[in-house]
Amino acid sequence: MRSGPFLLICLVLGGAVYGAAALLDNDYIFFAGYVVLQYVVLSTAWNILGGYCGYVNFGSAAFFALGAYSTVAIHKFTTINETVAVPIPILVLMAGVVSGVVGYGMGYLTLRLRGAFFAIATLALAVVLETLVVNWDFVGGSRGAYILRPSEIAPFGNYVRYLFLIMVVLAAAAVTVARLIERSRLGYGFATIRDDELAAEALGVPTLQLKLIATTISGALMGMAGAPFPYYIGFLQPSSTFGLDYAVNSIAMPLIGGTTSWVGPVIGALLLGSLEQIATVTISSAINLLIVGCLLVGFVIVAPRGIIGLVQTYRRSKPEEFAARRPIDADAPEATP
Amino acid sequence: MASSLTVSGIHAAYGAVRVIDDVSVKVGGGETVVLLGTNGNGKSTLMKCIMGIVRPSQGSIVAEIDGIHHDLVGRTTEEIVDLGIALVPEGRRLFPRLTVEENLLLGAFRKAARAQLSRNLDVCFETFPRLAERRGQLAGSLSGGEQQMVALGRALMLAPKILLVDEPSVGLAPILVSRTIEAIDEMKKRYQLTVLMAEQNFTQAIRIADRGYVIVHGKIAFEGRSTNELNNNDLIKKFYLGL
Amino acid sequence: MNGVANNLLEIDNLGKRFGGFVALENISLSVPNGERLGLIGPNGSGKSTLVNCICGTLQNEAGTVRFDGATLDGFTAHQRTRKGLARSFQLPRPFASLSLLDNIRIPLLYTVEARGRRHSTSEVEERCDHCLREVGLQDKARHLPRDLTQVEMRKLELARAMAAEPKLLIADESMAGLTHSEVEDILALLVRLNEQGVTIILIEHIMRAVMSFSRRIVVLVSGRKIADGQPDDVMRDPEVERAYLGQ
Amino acid sequence: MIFSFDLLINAIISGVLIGGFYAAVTAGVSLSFGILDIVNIAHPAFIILGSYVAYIVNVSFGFDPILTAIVMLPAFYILGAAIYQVYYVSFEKRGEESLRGLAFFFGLLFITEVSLVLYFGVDYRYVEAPYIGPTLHFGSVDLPLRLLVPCLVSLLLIAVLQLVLTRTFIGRAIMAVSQDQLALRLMAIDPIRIKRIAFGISIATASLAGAFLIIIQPVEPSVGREYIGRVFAICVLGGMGSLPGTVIAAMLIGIVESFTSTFYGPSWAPAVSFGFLLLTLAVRPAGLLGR
Repeated sequence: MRSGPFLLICLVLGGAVYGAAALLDNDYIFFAGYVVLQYVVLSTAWNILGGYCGYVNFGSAAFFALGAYSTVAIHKFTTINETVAVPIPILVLMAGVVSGVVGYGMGYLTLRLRGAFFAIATLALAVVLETLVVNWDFVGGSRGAYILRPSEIAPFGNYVRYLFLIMVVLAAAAVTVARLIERSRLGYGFATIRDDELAAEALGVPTLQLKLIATTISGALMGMAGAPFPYYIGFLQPSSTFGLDYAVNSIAMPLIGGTTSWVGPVIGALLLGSLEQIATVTISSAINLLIVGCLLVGFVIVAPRGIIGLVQTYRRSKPEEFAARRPIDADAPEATP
Repeated sequence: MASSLTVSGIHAAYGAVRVIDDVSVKVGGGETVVLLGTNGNGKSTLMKCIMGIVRPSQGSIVAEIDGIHHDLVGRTTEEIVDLGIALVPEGRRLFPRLTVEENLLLGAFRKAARAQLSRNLDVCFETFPRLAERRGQLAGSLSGGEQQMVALGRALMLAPKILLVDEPSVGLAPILVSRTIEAIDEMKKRYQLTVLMAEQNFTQAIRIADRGYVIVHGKIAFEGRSTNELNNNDLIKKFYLGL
Repeated sequence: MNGVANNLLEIDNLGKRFGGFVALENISLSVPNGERLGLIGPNGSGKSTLVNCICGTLQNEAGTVRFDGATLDGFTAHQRTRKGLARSFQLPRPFASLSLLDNIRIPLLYTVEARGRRHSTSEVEERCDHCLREVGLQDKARHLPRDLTQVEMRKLELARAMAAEPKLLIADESMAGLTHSEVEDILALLVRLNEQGVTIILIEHIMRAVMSFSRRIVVLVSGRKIADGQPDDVMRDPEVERAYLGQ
Repeated sequence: MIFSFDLLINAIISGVLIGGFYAAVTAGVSLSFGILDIVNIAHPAFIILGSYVAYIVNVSFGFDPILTAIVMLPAFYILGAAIYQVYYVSFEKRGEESLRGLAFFFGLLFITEVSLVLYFGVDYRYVEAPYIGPTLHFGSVDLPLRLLVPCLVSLLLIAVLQLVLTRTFIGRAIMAVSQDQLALRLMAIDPIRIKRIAFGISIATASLAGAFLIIIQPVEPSVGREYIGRVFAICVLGGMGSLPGTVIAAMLIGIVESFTSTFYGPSWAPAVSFGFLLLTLAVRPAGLLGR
């Protein structure tokens, strides 16, 4: 399927959820759905760098917060200067530019780092950004910032419904981008970086450039996910916006879903995100992270290729297909290299 | 009491690449036996089979140490080394970020070796005075020849009964090759070792050998029961130079 | 500067050290267009290091490498590949998560297309299929590399390097452990490529293969070039004999 | 802000004292990450666990936190050895330590932290000991015992570790294990056993570091997070796995942080170590004091 129709289907699906929730007239669905969709964007974005290229980013929260704070900054600016408020879709794009640039910068700083060093550098970057925000009084510093959100907006009625729709569009766009990358030249290039950078270079793949592209796209999408957040939450504080909850969720969701394809992060985010929303209501919000932590550890140990991997293994183990996939060299002698 | 090693009819392969095909080699007590042949012919793999690093698909490997027979196939590398069989691996494989002395001391990890640690360390520095000068230097910063000395010294610290040496000449200038070969002989005589050495440098290897085998494409192509037999053999040139 | 114009590869006084270990010293070598060069030497003599310096995987400290009339100093590995240098790795390094077809697709997408030639999707598939067919792996196009035997991995390695449509192909020990007829197959493939105008450097331990393939042989010993010339002459050179048999 | 000599001296002194404590916090990571190549980003969480153990014993029985930590060393050692065994079987053996191994420790970090939150809540906890409170005065120089005692015990701990690493057979094997496992096996040493021991020791240090932490400041479960970056910054700066390097880097970071909070305000302090780390990684990944 080409990307156009695919995007359309995603939007229609989101629209259907919107319609159903509107029919039930239950605003909680919009509240909870917003968060789940936000995780779809975050985990899809993380997966572009982490799953496709094999570079672990612990700093998702920082990019998310960057988007949120760019909104706060612009909001403050327009309030002080009494200019017209910038509509949220524009804010989302601006946040995308800001965090894309920071993503590029991060990629540039860490070009030569691999594996654990890269991961640790992203963690360090997150704290540096947090410190900057904490000390930036214009956006509220450590005390936080209030964003007054209109309670209604035409023609959607409740403002949360509007935010939900924005997140639907954003999630559909993010998944479409991820899917497009996966099937393009870029996706093949990313896969070679994950598998063997040395061999990739020897075959003409400009690995450093591709890494920069990945950090930029991934960072931009995370920032865009954060842009509407101040309007959703109403009060933004550095300690919670930069919280490691976002980091662990955006890692756990793709790993639980499966990292090699766009489907994995979506499944992971929908499942885990919904589970967390339910747990928040029924048990407590503190238990959330415990669930995420346990699921993450459990999955990486037991099902290293996530839910997708489990499904594939199950399909492959059907008898007739198994017969077709018998070892190719049945007569090869046993040996440990 | 001298120790011996008997390899009978082993086969080994990496996946579908057959590297060793029905090879039998015997090293009697106190002998120095060389495995000759150019690279990629299976000499290293045979060494790895003996050390339990590669598991042969067929055949047996038996070591007789102090009158006791040990079947080596199926044992871990650590167990085999602990029996008193040491390998100086190809490429030396030192710990580059440890000092020369730390590398040597690691050789004496096993209990039997710790008892003789100080004597063996003295012998080591006596055999390779250069190492005494450089004992505090990082092994990775040494020249190729010095690294080979550390590798031999480290094996010596294991207090082995049987010494395997894999391609000691690799990457060394000719004069160092000859010195290394002499050092192996000196070690052997001093400790009454049984030595099996894989080496492609025919002329140098033959200087200290009692007997030898030529391995071509994973098979024993020629067995020389004495150095004379090896020396006076036209096949060697053909195997080596493809002429 | 005589004959420079005809030389595809020109190495001048190249040197490389690792810590205290001198891996290559003053290597000079010219390879004219269309050559079939065998590069031999005992283990650890620096052959792979030389390949890595030519291809940009390692940076040489001394000397220069010129390829196709331009110096390669400062160019990254992928830039050199795009200029027409390709190599196979001694230990096969397939992209484990990609099918064989996709493994071949990489050099097409990133090297051949970077030279300005665009392919349609079906052309790409066709080229990939052709390359796999050349090494007899067409039936496993949709398999992952982990389904291959070591021999097949070596073939994949070669096919992938060929797919980059190089001017110079460096085959680094692609025949170790292969049977007699498999060696013949690969040699025939290399000869065929050479007849199509690709210059080839063959690094190999199997003397029979080197002798039958090469028109010229270069011998490295402990990081130095000790001989360079006609195969028969080189192998009769007393210095080469000493290097192999010892002195 | 008036720049006075007293302020400067006291900033340096408290930086050195805090640095000594940082060295203990980092020692475990220098072992696991620096020497074994195991990226245990959950280490700070185990330190917090150490703090809480010291806290419980202190409030229940009034025991000294440092003595408690020493008594608890074997328990932490066993915990570490067990974690390594899981890590080895699940990741190292399968060759998947990079991405999934990282995620594993990230998960452990959260499980530990959230379990503590669920059990103890998010209130700050503190311990009591005779040396928390008094301060030695030498002229205008202040030496709070609350900082001095952890610093001295920490330096002692590092000295003991260094002796173990360089003077014992096991220690040398630990230093060698990440460099060449096959070579180690050729010395009749089982690399997995060595790693298990080393990782056990690494987690055991968290027991002591945790006691130091709760002596120096009140602790709540998420305090560990600010140490993740600091600890890795010091480890990388110190040259990955060199204990003397760790001490020097820890003191350096301690002094710079102390300067930053004295002259710019405490809210800028966290950026210092991370800024250092980012720069080091970008410019000289081998660290300042690489061996």
